[in-house]
Amino acid sequence: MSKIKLSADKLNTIKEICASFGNKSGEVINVLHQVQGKFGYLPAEVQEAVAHELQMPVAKVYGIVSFYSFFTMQPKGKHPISICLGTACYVRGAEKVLDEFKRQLNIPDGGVTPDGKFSIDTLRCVGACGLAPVAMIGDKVYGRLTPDKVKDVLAEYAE
Amino acid sequence: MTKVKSLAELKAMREKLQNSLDVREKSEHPESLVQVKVAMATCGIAAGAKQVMEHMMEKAEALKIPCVFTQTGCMGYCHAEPTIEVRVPGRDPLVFGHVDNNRADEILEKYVQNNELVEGIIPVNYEVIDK
Amino acid sequence: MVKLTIDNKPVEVAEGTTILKAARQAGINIPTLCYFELAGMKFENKPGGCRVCVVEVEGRRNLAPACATDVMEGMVVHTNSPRVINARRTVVELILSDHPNDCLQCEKSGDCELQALAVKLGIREIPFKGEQSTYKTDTTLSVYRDMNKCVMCRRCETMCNKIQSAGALSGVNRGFQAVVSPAFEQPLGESSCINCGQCVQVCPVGALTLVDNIGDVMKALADPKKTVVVQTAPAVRVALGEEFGMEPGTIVTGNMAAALRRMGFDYVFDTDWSADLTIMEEGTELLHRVGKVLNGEKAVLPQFTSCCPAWIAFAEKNFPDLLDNLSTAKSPQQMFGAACKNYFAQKIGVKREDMVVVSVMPCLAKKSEVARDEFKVNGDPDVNFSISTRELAHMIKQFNIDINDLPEENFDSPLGESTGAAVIFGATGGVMEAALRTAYEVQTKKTLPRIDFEEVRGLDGVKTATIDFEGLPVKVAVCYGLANARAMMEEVRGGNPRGFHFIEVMACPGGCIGGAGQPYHHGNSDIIRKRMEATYREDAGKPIRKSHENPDIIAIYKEYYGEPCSHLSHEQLHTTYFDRSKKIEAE
Amino acid sequence: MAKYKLHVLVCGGTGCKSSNSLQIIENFKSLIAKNNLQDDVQVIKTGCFGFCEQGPIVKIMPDNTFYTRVKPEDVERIVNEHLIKGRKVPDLLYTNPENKEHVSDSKHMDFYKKQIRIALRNCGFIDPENIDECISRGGYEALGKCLSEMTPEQVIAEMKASGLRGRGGAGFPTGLKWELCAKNKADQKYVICNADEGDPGAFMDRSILEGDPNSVIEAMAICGYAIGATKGLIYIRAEYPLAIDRLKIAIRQAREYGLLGEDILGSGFNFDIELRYGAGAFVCGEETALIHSMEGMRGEPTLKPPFPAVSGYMGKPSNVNNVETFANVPVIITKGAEWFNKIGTEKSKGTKVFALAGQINNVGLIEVPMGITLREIIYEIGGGIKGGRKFKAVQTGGPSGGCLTEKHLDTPIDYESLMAAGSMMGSGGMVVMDETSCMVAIAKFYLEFTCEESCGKCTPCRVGNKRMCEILDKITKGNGTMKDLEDLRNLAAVIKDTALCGLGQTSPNPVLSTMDNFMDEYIEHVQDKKCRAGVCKSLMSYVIDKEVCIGCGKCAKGCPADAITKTEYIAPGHKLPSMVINSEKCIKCGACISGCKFGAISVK
Repeated sequence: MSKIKLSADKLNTIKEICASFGNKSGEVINVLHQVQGKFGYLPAEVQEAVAHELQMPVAKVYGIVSFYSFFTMQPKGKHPISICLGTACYVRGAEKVLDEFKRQLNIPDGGVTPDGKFSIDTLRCVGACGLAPVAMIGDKVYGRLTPDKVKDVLAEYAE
Repeated sequence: MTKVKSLAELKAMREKLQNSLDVREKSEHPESLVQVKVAMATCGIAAGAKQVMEHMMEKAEALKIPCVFTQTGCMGYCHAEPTIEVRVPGRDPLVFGHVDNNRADEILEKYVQNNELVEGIIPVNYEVIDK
Repeated sequence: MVKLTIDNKPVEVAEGTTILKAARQAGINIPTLCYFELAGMKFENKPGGCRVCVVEVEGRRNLAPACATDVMEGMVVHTNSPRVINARRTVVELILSDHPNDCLQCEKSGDCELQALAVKLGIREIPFKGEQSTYKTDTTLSVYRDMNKCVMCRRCETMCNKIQSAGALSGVNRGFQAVVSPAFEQPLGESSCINCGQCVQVCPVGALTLVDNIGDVMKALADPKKTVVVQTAPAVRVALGEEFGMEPGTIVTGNMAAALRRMGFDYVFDTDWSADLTIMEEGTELLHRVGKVLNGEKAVLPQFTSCCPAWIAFAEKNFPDLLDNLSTAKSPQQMFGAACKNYFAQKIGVKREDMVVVSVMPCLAKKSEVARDEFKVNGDPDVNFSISTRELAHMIKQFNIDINDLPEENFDSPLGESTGAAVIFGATGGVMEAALRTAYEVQTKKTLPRIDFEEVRGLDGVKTATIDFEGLPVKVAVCYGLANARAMMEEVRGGNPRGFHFIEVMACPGGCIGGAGQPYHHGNSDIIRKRMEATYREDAGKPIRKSHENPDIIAIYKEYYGEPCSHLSHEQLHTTYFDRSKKIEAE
Repeated sequence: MAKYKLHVLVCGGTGCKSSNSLQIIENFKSLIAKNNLQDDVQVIKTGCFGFCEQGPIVKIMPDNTFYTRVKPEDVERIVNEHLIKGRKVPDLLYTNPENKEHVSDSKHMDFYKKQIRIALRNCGFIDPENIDECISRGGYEALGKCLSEMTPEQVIAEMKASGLRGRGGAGFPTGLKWELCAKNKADQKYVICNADEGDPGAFMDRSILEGDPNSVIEAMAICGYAIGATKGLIYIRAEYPLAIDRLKIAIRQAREYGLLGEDILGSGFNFDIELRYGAGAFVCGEETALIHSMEGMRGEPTLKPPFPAVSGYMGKPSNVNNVETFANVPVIITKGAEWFNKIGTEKSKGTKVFALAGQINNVGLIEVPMGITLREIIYEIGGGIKGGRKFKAVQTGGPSGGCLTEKHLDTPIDYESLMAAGSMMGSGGMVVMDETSCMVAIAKFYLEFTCEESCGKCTPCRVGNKRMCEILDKITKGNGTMKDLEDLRNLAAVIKDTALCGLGQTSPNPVLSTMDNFMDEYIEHVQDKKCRAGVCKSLMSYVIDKEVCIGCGKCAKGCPADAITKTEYIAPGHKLPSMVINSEKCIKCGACISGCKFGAISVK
């Protein structure tokens, strides 16, 4: 018997979410959306628990998690930064903005700062092309960014 | 909310609701409607322009004249307030001065509906308002 | 019927036929890679992913995958136009551009479908240089994975999920990083893998191969202090010949025994002997359980067979609540090991630790079974090494032996004599039939009116029958493919509504003859069918066809074990099972 | 009911919302209340106006005043001047970029002049969170007409006659698609709305759902009636929270009115809609992949046939259309196929919504009749190239499309002409590029996208696109050979010919079209090791003109790579020695150029 440990809280949350979808394996993507919404990410033991509740192979759950870019197994920073690299942003210099974020925070794309405050990701088009180039920090959208604005934007999150 | 049970009910509901969007619907194609611009600067309001505008809106509706009412700033005829500009499709715009409820009715019934002259026309000294 | 033209040949085929099959009927062999079918056995892998089988269809904008495109009336197909050949070559070049060029050392060399394609297309260089996958290799006791060789045909994934319902493998990641893997890309050994090895059997390349134990066996053979004993499983003898160019279904029992002797094994025994022993133990156990129920006592029914280690692992991982339904009888391989290292070692005066027992199996799961702690005494395993039919063939070739030239020889005594009942263990339904032959006669004390139980034979995935034991209707079921077994277990969990008494489960398609350690069948189910026919032919030719009539079996009970399910046999020939399921626990 | 004289429409679309439009609404409401105007003025939060470049947008009706880039603090002036005194606030009005004049009436804005709004008819006009506003615009009457006056066959016939084609990509005739699905008998069928808009740079579907969700719901119900389905599913990107919210509201309100649910409008027809969420996979725009994703699997496409019309969601006949396609349906039913038919070209009827983006003045969402030319779109609606620079190319169709050039500017746009020009309609992304864009880098950009989004199922897409991308990378780094260009072409042709799904089959288009139209740039990269646009970093070097440099050292301080040092040379007239860039250390970030006030640094 191999045991997978999970906090009682988390396990209950997962059970509730799965149950709200009738524990149907066809609902796994909806379940994962909600579970990630609660925990911020989908570590292995959480996927194990989801697989167990929905009675499906955990390999299949992981197959799904690793397929869709929305799902992540890495916890993000407290203020997750997403830089849009959609075409509209790209041709208006989004790469330079991304580089500046990386330089300021000294982390790569996909990385988290050591203090867990920021993380950087790229995404494809948030649909705010009029404001290109665009970055999101948490739910807040920053438009018409230039590299020299990056420092000020980050300063908003100083504690 | 109560359920809509047939197409007829839906249409009736639309009739009822349409008023609320009237203003927007009409401004989509103002050139095909009678456009009434009411000068609503301080002097106009003081002279009762607001009340006249409301009266005129009701009257137009009663006469079933498709009108679009807009308010505008001072037209420069402070001596003749309240003043309104009326533009009927296919005719040159006219500006009327000293418009009260009676004259408003007259403008709609005589000038707009039957193209009869109405008193109070102020000679136009500009091309288009609000350019 | 649909009429079409393929490479200017008029062809007429049934509606719903694919271009690939239509072309085959016309004698045109369109190359494939990901496509895989075991005709008549409900296994088809048709993702249309590799794009090797593309053909030109007149009037169509792009090329069509022949494996998955149905024929249409009046279709004009070209399988060898310059456009098709260029596309096919480029696709193979692309696959090779992310594939290690280590054919010389690859276990699959000579049996590799990608290699064969490259040869056929005359690939001399790979124009595309670029990033190559760098996955860590990984191994269980049975299966070796080198995903750098994976071509994403998904056959293993289909096998693991659809046929075996083991759910160990899934396509993971996407794009260039897409690969088939266990969850979290963890080692296969930590997954729900049950080591059936069918992924290896269907892998077209060297991404999934067996764990090679030839070296261990060679070392034992070279050690003068060791007495090396070999046992060969029933299904090996009907398949080994294929590795030496013989027709599928050729029986090479005698040549094989001769080869093993030439290679230096001290005793050449037969797992068929212990298969007869298994029937005695397992059949007796069944009769005990049924007897108890008939007496109004409690007993767990139905009883499931326990010969197949992949099935046992599957039950332990997925149905911990139903482990009491499994027969406690060890598998024939392990019964042999126990009898050999206890009874036989004692008999010839060899110390247990100086004896090396090697098994030759059609199976890769057996490699994991020999390592189970229950099958060890003070750390010394009853069976030291298990090699597959393919490894045996490699060894024979290394020894420079051509089994075609060898005389037919007999197995050694006393663990070499067997009956027809043991021979048929190799085919799905065989264990059931063997058990019925004995159980009927033991229970009814009468001779069977007919010895062939046709109702449990054949390549259907699930077979059921009711056998009349002189007024006692015995309900049996036979299945292969663990997805079928899963359905059976769920039915039993739900109260066994059909009232089965005895259920045979084998993991591999067609039973052990389709085992993962057998020569690669490359999707040709006729090969499995021919092995099955050979199995029943061998049975029919045997002078004794019921396990309880095997004189050596009768002798060992008289001399050593006393009677079936005696105290000593329980100690040596029975085992216990463990809950190996995954549990999610709250902290 | 209050009879409002003035309607203040504030854009609540994603773009404007992210620049604080909700605060603008709040400010309007409180100031209107403060001035006791609540019976005269109504504030409406609408969907997207399309003119996102100039957001946040505030439009005042009935006089069609169009305020742009409004900040929350501007609201007070608008209320005091415009709402109270009737005077427009000139500096907030849209300014014509050419003659710098303020345009007070949106009817006179070039951006809107050539547009015909069918799919976007309610966007930026109504409050999407209030179904009454939709109904008062005739919403759900098309559904009512179908249910009470038309047979399903007639609905399909009308759709076929309209000539409407799928707006999501390849342009399959919608009526025919419905007919194929209607023909298949089954106990359950599904209407699926593809709202998994994934083209980078296209956001029309999001805007429609945010601005007019009811039209899509109505159209799905019409489709359900036509094909015999009682269930609708909307597969929507999880990254579109606002659209999801508005859809949920609209579905709830429609149910309350009985416009969804059982016995709709007393016709006995049942239809309801559920949402399914995408999770970030571009390939899920492909209908089979989308269906697998909805079933809870990896979004890998499967071979067609079987088409979804035969075996779709849960193996049942399913009809998949995208948002914009559905948004056209109610209008066609209300106004008739003949009306719709008159708009557009011979083979492409109606309008198309494009997301205009890139180096163009008027970035935004436009709806234009099929057959309009690129020139009209770019120069008239789009207001020309930003900063007066020279037009170089326009990319249409996203990662599946191609780059068109000067010579294509006067081609009337429809499905066929774009295809013939080596591009495609796609979902309607239109990215305009000027001479600062490198076409090799653009091809690489799209290939990188495809590589990231490839599902990995078929060889040509999984490995082929990766190899193409690697070759392009080599070329942009100055290591390309003429043989690479040959390999690139062959590879592109084979991928087009052999890939499993639409994503793979069209993925070489950006490469092929740039090779067709800008071969000279490719050759320049390969032979002269030069990138004329100054984009490919490896092909550039930064140099300081020692005669111009005054030696202030600002560049050296700002250099992240410590690549700039002092020389010993003092130029005539200067006091300090000039600076020099060590090209070995230089990472070509451009920080020094933007920091130098004297124009001493340039890229060569």
